Amino acid sequence: MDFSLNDVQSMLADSIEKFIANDYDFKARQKYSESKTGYSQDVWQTFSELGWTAVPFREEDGGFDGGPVEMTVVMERFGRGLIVEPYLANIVLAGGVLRRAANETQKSEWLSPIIAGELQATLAFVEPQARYDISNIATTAAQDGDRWSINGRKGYVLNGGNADLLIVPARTAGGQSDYEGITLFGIGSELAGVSFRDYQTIDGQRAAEIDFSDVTLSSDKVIGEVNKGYQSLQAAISDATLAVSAEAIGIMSVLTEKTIEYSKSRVQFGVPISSFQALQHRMVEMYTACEQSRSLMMWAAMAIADGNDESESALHALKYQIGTAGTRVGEEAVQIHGGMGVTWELDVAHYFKRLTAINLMFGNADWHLDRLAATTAS
Amino acid sequence: MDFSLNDVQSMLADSIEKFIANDYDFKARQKYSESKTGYSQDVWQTFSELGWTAVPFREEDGGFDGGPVEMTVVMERFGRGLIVEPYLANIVLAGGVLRRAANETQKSEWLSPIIAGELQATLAFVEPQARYDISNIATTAAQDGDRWSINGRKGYVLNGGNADLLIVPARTAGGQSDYEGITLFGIGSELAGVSFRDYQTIDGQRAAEIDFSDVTLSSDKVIGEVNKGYQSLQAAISDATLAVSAEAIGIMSVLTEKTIEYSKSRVQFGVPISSFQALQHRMVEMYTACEQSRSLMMWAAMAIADGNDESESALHALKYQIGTAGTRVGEEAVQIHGGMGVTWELDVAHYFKRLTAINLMFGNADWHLDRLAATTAS
Amino acid sequence: MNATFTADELAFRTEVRHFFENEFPGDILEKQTNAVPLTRDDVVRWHKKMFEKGWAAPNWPQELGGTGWSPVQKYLFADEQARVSAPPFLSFGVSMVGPIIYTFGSEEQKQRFLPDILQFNTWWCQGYSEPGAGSDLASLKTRADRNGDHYVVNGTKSWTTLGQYADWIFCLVRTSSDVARRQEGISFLLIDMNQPGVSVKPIVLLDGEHEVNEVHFDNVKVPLENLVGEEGKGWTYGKVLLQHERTGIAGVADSKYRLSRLKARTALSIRGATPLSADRIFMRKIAAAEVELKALEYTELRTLASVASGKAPGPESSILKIAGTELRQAIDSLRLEASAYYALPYVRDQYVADFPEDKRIGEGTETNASLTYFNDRKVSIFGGSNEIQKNIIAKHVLGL
Amino acid sequence: MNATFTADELAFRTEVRHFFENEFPGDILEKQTNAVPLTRDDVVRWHKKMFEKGWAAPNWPQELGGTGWSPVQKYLFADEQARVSAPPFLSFGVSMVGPIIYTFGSEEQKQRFLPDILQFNTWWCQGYSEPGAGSDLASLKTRADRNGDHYVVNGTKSWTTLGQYADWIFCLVRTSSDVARRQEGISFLLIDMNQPGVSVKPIVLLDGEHEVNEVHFDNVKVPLENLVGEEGKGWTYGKVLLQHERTGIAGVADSKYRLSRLKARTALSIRGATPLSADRIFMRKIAAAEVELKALEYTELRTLASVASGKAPGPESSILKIAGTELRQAIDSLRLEASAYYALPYVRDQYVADFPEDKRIGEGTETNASLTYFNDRKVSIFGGSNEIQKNIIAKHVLGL
Repeated sequence: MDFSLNDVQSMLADSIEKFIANDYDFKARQKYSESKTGYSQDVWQTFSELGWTAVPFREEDGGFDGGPVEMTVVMERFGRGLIVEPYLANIVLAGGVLRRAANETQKSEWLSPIIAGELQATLAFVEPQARYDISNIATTAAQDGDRWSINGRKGYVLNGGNADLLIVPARTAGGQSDYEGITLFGIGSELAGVSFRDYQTIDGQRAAEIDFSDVTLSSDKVIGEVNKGYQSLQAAISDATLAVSAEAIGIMSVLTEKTIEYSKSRVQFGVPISSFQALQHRMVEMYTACEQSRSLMMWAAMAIADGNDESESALHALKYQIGTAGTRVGEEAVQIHGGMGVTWELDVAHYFKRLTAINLMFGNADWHLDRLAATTAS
Repeated sequence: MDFSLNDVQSMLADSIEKFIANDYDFKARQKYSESKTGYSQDVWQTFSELGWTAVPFREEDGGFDGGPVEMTVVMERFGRGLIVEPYLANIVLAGGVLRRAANETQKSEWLSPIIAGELQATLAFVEPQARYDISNIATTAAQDGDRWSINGRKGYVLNGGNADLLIVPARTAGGQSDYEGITLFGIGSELAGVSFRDYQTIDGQRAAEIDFSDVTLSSDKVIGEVNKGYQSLQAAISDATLAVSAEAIGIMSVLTEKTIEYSKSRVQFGVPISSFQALQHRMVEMYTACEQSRSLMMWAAMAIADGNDESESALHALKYQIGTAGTRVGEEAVQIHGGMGVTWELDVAHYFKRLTAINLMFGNADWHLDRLAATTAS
Repeated sequence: MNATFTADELAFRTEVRHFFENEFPGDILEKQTNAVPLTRDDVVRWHKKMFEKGWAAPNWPQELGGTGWSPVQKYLFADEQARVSAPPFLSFGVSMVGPIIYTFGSEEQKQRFLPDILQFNTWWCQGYSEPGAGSDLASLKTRADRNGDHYVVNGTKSWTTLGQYADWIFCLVRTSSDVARRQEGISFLLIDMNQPGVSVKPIVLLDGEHEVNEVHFDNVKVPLENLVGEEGKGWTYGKVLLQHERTGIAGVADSKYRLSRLKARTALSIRGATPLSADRIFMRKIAAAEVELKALEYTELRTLASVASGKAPGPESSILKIAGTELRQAIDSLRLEASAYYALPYVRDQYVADFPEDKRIGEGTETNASLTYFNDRKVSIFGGSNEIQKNIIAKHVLGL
Repeated sequence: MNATFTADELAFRTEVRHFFENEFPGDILEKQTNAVPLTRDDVVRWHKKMFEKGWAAPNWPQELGGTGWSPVQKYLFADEQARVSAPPFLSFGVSMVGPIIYTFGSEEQKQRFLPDILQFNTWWCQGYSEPGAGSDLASLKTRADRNGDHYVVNGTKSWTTLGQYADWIFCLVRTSSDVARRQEGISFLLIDMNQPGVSVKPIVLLDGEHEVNEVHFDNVKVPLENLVGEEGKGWTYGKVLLQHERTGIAGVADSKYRLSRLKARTALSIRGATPLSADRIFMRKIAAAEVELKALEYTELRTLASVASGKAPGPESSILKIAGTELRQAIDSLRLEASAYYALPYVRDQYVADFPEDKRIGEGTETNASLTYFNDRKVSIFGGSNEIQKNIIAKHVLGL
């Protein structure tokens, strides 16, 4: 039993912490966020040069061979830095599908340039009617000889407006929510019939609503087996769930620390508000929420790394916890910061908004608790 | 719009308050509770003499013609006094069935002596498998000519060990949870085949588990129509739900007041604990819970008195609120009283236990919220 | 005890409902329904409409142009107003500075200011808070120093809602610093904002909206006749106002509207999917919010009934602000949850009128759920944070 | 980072499991499973059994008769102990006074007291709290005045758990009142209860159990050699103990047992009715408690791993008591809820062995759910209330 980081993990953690401390303050983050693409390509190149974009990939694919623990190490720190660069879209989501399902040709065409920071990619897994059910797919792909024709709409495609490559799950057989009959396609964003409505998100990132209208593809753009795409899709979403949970823990910790610091400096009625017992107890609860969440994250990362039979429950438990404890920590941080907490100017509001966004992704607290309850009952 | 009590209601309230202040302190209450019957027959006679046992009955039945508002006036004060006398069993439950469904003969045989305090009665509506579903009845009544034969078990029969008259809903037709096919019987407790396991309850009252084994009755013991007993049964349970909710509000108010007083007198670290802001805020929340509950009680009582279409929702809302806010107030009262709060010696623990018991009766918070949600969705 | 309305009250309700359905500017109702922000002109236009109708000042005495409504009528009015999503009155003029002027002001001040407030010829804003002072009003630093026939005002007011549109600001300022009790050096001043030395700087809130401001005073000259009442009594005037301003503080009518709108939306199906109303867990949360709402409404009605019968508001009225803001935030959270991924787009533009339909994001969803959720974090902070409210109840109601 | 156990640790677990399943007194396990209270003799018997096995003192150094287990082994031991519902060690002797004696006591005290503690020949109880002092230990009033070769002790200790069975009591007493810091006049005394002037008065808790007591000292003579360490240092000794006594404070093993037992019961059907496990709402609550439990367990494991690697427990360990007691109370509430009407009978007798089956109330239900719920209200109050714990974390961990 060992909860400490090994040397390689520590080095990874240190390099990210150093980068954020030196090169990624809140002002820079806001500048990148408000730029046309919503992130800095220079920063992205640095991520690639420092090897962070390679973390979850196998060595033979040019990766770092990192597992779930390494992913949480990276993402917790990205959370602390409130990083807007499209790591989730490129590395976790698109990368998560490609490393599992792509063939060698596709890997060299797509995965290698993603790791190199030269190709922007994403996974278009959200549909308007589906809420959190990733198998509910109304977008269709019809086969005609060696060609496929894609029709449908994907909402909230993270990094969608920047992406050169869209990985698109489409319905090729079965009912609208069946696991069987989902096929994954790699679609170049420049293709005829692909249209974008690019937008900023509430957490200062960028996403797009994308329509596919008779988009024609050759069969070599099928990623993995026809009709068998669900498993890789689901695995990538699980990766992402762990990743954003770790990010949330980084954010929760920062919010708790900032709230504690603020309370010590903020004077009301002649004394620092940190001397008010009601606030003290609430900050203790924030601290407790952070530590309990961190414990669940460790459990989940280790269970997944082990491949043990708790890994699914652990992930549900973790995201449920983030949804409840994270919301509480975020709301309390804003409330205890008072008027300053609701201004655009202060970073606290932006950490809070990112935390709120994470709670809305990959299943909210209720959704995950329901899945746990179903397992519990059975 | 008028939330004040009218003259008659005020007089009723005053008379109960005066009785409790003068004749029913906590010591007396404990003595009555720990006696063999679990209440004082003298006190019960006083209730009858003062007309309180007549409150919900029609004038022609010897009653006071009170409605739901009068019932809440009585019960809130009984809550404040932590009264153990079997008002709920006799007047609200048994009385609630009899005043609706009994014929004139039955009324003079049963209802009049109940009001006079001379006959002890109860309603045996709980079965082990049913939880809060009062139509789930496994106890059977089989007809043979002019005779009925009753078999089954009733659990948690309030006042069961003292009762001369047991009102027993039994299954005479239909499936185990059908509304149709329930028949109400008036069963003398002295009859052959009736056996009791009398016990004290956690809230210092008395109840019994009662077995019916081939208990034989004549048809004149049927209350109301055969197979049509559900409606009166349900109405009596609704009365009781309102009654215990009002009682709970009396208890919540007392607990809040006692906690506030205790906090002012209790010194820790050289100052009264009422000066600790964290406790102050929690007592404000207790106070808020009381007032919000009282508002819902007024809504429910008035809606039921009006017979308007909100009456059912109002009752669900009220009992849900009691289950949540009441639990919070009770637990907080004990916690803020510290060590003293968990002793048998102090009345606080006994108010808390009665509140806990009320939360377990006639549907807990979840049960009522579910019913509200079903209405909301439809 | 009964919660029914009299025949007169019901007739009144019918009249109000008729007005909102038929006479109130329909384009403004439509904007409100679609969460399109109102322009300054919109706000002025509908307030003037209310003046024409004679309903511009429900709280004022009839002889000053008020409606003379009973508390119940005011409640019914607010309820109908919210039912069609009509905007609530801008409070700074008619609900805040107006009553202070007619209660504590001179005859001259009444004649000079009240008619313009009633007709919405002047837009008022409030200058109580200061940067760093938050809910601790008594620590305010803005100074007004007497100099002949005028005061010279220096300092900064913060969180000034819609100050960018305002013509006048009413301020609490420090006119003396040599008294023991900090509150006693505070006076109540009316300041024309259209003069040298007054500058307004936007504060953008977390949702990106410019709704509040910092107002700076740099040697601003304010005639002595703009002092309301006595020097040093400003704190008392402000407090009196707060104590009388209980009606509507709970936001019952507004929460009722929001919750019923949310409920209606849960029944919608997007692309044939099962509607959210089939989700028992979510509907339980809605039901729980409805219980809170009803409790709040009846607590407010108890207060109204008390006031209507000539008594002071009961102690239960002290909880209205906390419970009201908590409920509003709870409803916001539910709406956020209902939108799921579609709460994520930050597309404020698409709620502006004439936004092209084919550019709109998020079919069948309310992408502004998150903006409301974010913006409403302020309601438990502004106007005396809920923590301050709890301190007040602990001290003044519970005697702790 | 990994949470797997080594082969040695797994072998240890097997050994412990084998012991509890095969060697531990089966009648005691059965009583525990059926919530039958243990007699004094039962408690003595099983503690002596543990001594025979060499497992009487998991926390003690091996040279004093301790097990020499690593933190992980202690964790595995506690887990196995709870898994079969074996009672936890009575803490006053082996976990509390024992370590104080071997850390701060004289050689003579060690030889005199430690063997009897280990063999459970003496039953110890704790005399810290006093009536009215609650969590404010520093305000204690029990006095020990020096008189020749002994102290004369006067005062009252309260909340003395199982004091009615105890032979000895360890006390914090005031030996001086003329120092500025209240803590500095406090000393640590060992007092034989079988002597004149010591009287024990029961305090009945809200569930009707006689579990705690008041212990009165009326001119009780205590030899000077019963002072542990230095006079005036008692407060320090007590605090050192508390800081080292983190393992097990969260009650993870016990909560795990209770929750799994509750889960098993939800699957039972009474008279063919749908089991509670079909109720999605209830199962969501169980699932939420399981998440809390897992978080708590991993927070404890983090602490253990830290200690095992020779470091001090991390700051996360400070939350164990609050989170642990809150979880325990949450599980109690669920069990109460699961029992519905059958939590209402107050039938303590029927859990005593040999209670006639046909007199038993509440088929298929656990009527003692309410008693556990009531009794466990104490866990957030005794031993430093959760409010005090929060004050401590605020001050010492968050630096507020």
